[in-house]
Amino acid sequence: MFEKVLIANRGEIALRIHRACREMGIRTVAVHSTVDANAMHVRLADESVCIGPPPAGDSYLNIPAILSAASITGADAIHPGLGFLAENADFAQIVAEHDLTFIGPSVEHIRLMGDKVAAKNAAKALGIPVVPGGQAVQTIEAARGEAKEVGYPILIKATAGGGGRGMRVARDQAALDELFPVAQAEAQTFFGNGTLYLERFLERPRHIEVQILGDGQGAVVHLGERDCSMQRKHQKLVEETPSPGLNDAERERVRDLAVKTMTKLGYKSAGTLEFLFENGEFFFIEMNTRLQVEHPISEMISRIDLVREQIRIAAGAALGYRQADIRLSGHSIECRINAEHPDTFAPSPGTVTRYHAPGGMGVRVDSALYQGYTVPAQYDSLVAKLIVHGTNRNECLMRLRRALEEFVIAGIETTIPLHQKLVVTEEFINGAYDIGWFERTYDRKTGAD
Amino acid sequence: MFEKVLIANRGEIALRIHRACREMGIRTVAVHSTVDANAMHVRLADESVCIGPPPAGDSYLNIPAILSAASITGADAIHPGLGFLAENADFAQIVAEHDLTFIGPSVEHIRLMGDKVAAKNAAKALGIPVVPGGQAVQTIEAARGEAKEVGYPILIKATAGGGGRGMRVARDQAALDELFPVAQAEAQTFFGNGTLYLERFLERPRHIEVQILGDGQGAVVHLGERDCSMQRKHQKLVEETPSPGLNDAERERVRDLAVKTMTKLGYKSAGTLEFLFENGEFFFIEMNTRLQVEHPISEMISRIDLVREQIRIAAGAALGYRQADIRLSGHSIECRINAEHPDTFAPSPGTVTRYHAPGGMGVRVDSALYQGYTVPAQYDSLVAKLIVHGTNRNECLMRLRRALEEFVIAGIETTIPLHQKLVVTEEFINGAYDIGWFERTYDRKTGAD
Amino acid sequence: MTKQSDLNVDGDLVRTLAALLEETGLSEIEYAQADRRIRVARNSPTAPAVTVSVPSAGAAPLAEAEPAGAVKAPMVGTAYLAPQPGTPHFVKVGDMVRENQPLLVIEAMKVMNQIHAPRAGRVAEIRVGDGTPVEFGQILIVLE
Amino acid sequence: MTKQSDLNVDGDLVRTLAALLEETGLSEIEYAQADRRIRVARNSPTAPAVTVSVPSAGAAPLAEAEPAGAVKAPMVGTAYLAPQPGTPHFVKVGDMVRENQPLLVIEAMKVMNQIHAPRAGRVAEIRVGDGTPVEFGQILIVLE
Repeated sequence: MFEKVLIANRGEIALRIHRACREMGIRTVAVHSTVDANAMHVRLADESVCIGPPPAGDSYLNIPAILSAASITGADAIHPGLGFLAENADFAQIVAEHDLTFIGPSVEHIRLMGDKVAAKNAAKALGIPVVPGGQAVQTIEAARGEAKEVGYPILIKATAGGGGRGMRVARDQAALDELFPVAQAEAQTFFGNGTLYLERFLERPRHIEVQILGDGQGAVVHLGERDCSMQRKHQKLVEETPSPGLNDAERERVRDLAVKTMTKLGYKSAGTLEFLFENGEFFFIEMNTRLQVEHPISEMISRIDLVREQIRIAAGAALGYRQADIRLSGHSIECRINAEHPDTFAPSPGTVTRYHAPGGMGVRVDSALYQGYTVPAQYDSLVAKLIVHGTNRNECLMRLRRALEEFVIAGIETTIPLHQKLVVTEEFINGAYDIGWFERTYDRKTGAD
Repeated sequence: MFEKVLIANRGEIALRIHRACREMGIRTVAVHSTVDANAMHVRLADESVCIGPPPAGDSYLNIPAILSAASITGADAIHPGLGFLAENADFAQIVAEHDLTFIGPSVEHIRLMGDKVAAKNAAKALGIPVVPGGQAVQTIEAARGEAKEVGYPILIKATAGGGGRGMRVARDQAALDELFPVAQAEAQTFFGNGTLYLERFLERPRHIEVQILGDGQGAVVHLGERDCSMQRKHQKLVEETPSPGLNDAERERVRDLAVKTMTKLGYKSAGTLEFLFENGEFFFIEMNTRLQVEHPISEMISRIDLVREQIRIAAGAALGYRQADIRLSGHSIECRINAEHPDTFAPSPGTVTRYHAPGGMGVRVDSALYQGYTVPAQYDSLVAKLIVHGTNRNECLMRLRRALEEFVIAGIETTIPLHQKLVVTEEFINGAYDIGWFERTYDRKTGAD
Repeated sequence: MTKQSDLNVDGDLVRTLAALLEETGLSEIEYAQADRRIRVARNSPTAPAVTVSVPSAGAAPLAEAEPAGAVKAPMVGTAYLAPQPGTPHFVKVGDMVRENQPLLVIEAMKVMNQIHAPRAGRVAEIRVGDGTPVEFGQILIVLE
Repeated sequence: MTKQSDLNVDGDLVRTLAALLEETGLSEIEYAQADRRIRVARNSPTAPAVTVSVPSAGAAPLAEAEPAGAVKAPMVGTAYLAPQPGTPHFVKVGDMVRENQPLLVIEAMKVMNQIHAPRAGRVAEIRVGDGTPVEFGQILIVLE
């Protein structure tokens, strides 16, 4: 086992990793930018090294500085956390070249899944369904043929495009005939390239992801699926497990798919397969070869410590248990609490004048905040994760509501009031939401208040 | 189900009950003395009523005031918490006479177990072993006969005595012959009554208690045993479940005993059978017909909310599950954090200038403290309970250590530093402690520091 | 002990927070800075209740400043201003009362407890309504 | 920006806390009141490290007051005071240095990075030992 782990991250996730290390008797090295000198992960770590000025490029993304910090402190492994360098295959490789252990998957798997096209091809090759389509089409004739393969409704996209620009939805061939030339002209104008591709258009999909854990020695298990459909501008707001939008057969299907394919791949460490789900069909979006923000809800229902498992596996240990040994029990929900105005979502860095986390049964808070701490303006606005567990979804919802009532963060704006409103909406209570729901319905309503 | 519950208590247990009520959609009424006007349970409750001045006799023990508060707020049930009126059978009866529900056992069972002699006789009648002895003896001849029945070593006690005065240990008949007249003379001198009784002397017993839950409709289950042997002056410091001092056969034996006897008694609500355990034998001490301070560790391993169950049962619901449906998983430990000097145990009321509870996986904090709160001098010194869960005892211990490192309470002295030292002692790590260990070994050591 | 000037309530701040409550649909706003704290809460959608508290170093447990001639409830119960339903009230604002004169009754546990004037004086305020619940220490009547 | 007087370190308080650390076997004590905060920590049983911080409203991230002529580490790494093992140090206390004169090297990622004098001056202090690790922003040398 490692003697000393360098945590190449900041905020709540750095604290999360520190905690797992301490509980394994491993010493921790915190690295930090100048503005994070008083951060919780720095205060609690056994050692800390300032690695650069506030901009992440000069500190948390500064590979030479991080490796030098590992070198001068004598760390024997590096945990990248999430974001920053967590999915940087080059970093993982350089870490290995310096005779340090990268706590995560193999360089090859990080690289494979980091490339959107390669990942999609790999998924297909493994037998994971992807959103149909994606072939470049130049003419309306080719488009008609492709559309038949893909199936209506169809999304017309520019290969050179991005950010929704030039996207059109065609519900039948007549619409395709009408919209294709328009989209082509627009793509030519905006991107200087008129090449288009078609993709099945999903109307109101849910975001379903499966947490898996592999040891790279043949064993792979899942810790259930997470439903992350409550999103605003592709940012997850709330996550829950199990998903209220799947029936038991669908649930088993996607879990088994993840385990079977990751076993075939020989995946090592924690990872997540993300899918869109609509009308009983799952479509692979991407794979995250790292810990995810919402990992605690899987820990709550499985009581398996994902960070501990990542560390154990990185140190060469075998999983040591099979799927049948894992009991997923109850329901868990996480609310991401951001330092943002609850209506406008404007970032709200500043000093926390009052901090009181909720406690009691089934309530977990992962946060690096403390009273007097100043949330810097330079980084991500996630400041706390409220995670609750209940023996069933209703108990979980009631507990979540109660915990949100108790949570006090003052001095900065946070999204706690947003969550307080969200958890009492009919759609959330019924689990009847998809990835567009918040923006389509709720965001607008709030705006009109 | 109840619409509104009055919580006839204060501090963390009042908050605990408030939380369960909120999670069941029940409105809460806090009652409080003038000094507790800003207490957490008052701030969070739906309604609050000031019932008297600081002395508990005028407020938290003031039955007319509490009933008037229930009357003016329209509460339909009263939860007594623990301490104060929780085991007052008269109170339970008066509550019922006012057409309110007392959330707890029947008046008869409270009364039965509240009387030490009656409780011991009831236990014997139910087939629960008690500490052998207890018969009054007047002469050395009678004492010799009784001693043979009871078994050596023997504790000689004065029937009129108390507080250890006049107690003698005899390891054989020679010692009995020598010590009996001395003890008799001493009892006569101190208490004006020379009557003695003999009891089996337990050298280094453990305190083992079984948490049970009955619905008064025939169903009784246990939630495992708790080991509360880490004590100082009969005050529990740390509790854990399962007990590290029992083997599996002993564990099953005492759990089964509790369920069988409580089923026979027809017990309703949460209750605890307390035993001393030595050399494979359990001896009944008493039964607590209420929630206990250490109840959360049983909740951690069973994921059953004991307060919710008390409320459900009081409202007439059946248990709805059997022993086989309950899965006790992992290990849990609670540290009682008191507002006391960690070495001298001198009470330390005052204003909390800094409060930061530990978070993360497997950590629960039950506390009514907050930064700026003033701990009053009038009540119990328990200010926080740190409860951790791990998949096994070692993981639990490591997590406890980590959580204790993170816990910050400043402005008042607390026993956090004591717990930090305690959890790294060899005896605690090995689970090799009995009810005398702390005072015999550790307390002395600390004093010598 | 507590002087009116010590409270130094910022009326505008209270109004601003009350307006924010209304706007946001929250039930409570609490704000603390250095050793000062302000909390505004609203229990029902119609009637915003506003509480302002300052840190009290010592005993005073009630947030409210206590007038010199306050007659406080010695028990929890229901206050009645008249001896019987339909009869005139014991006292009305402006009345001169003598020491020990009955001011109102508090019903607790089916028992009517007469509350008497602790000293002679003029009834400046009656702070409770007929038949309303009162808690321990609540100001019932102010004499001057 | 930071004047020596602004820090206003209470030496007795530090000593008291350091003694408490020793006595209690703790590794850290932190105490905050109003806007002042003090933290003392001990990493090894032998060498108590003492950090005192005051709230910094703005940028200054290091607890320490920064002298005017401080030359700080531009990177994390290991400092060497001589060009090669066994050769004389680049500079010693009391030396006059000209602008851009090499003062020491920091080895980072197997690369030796020379650190030059930002201006001419006299070497007042050398704050790092030969072969010791340095973090970003750490004061290496003070010129006057």
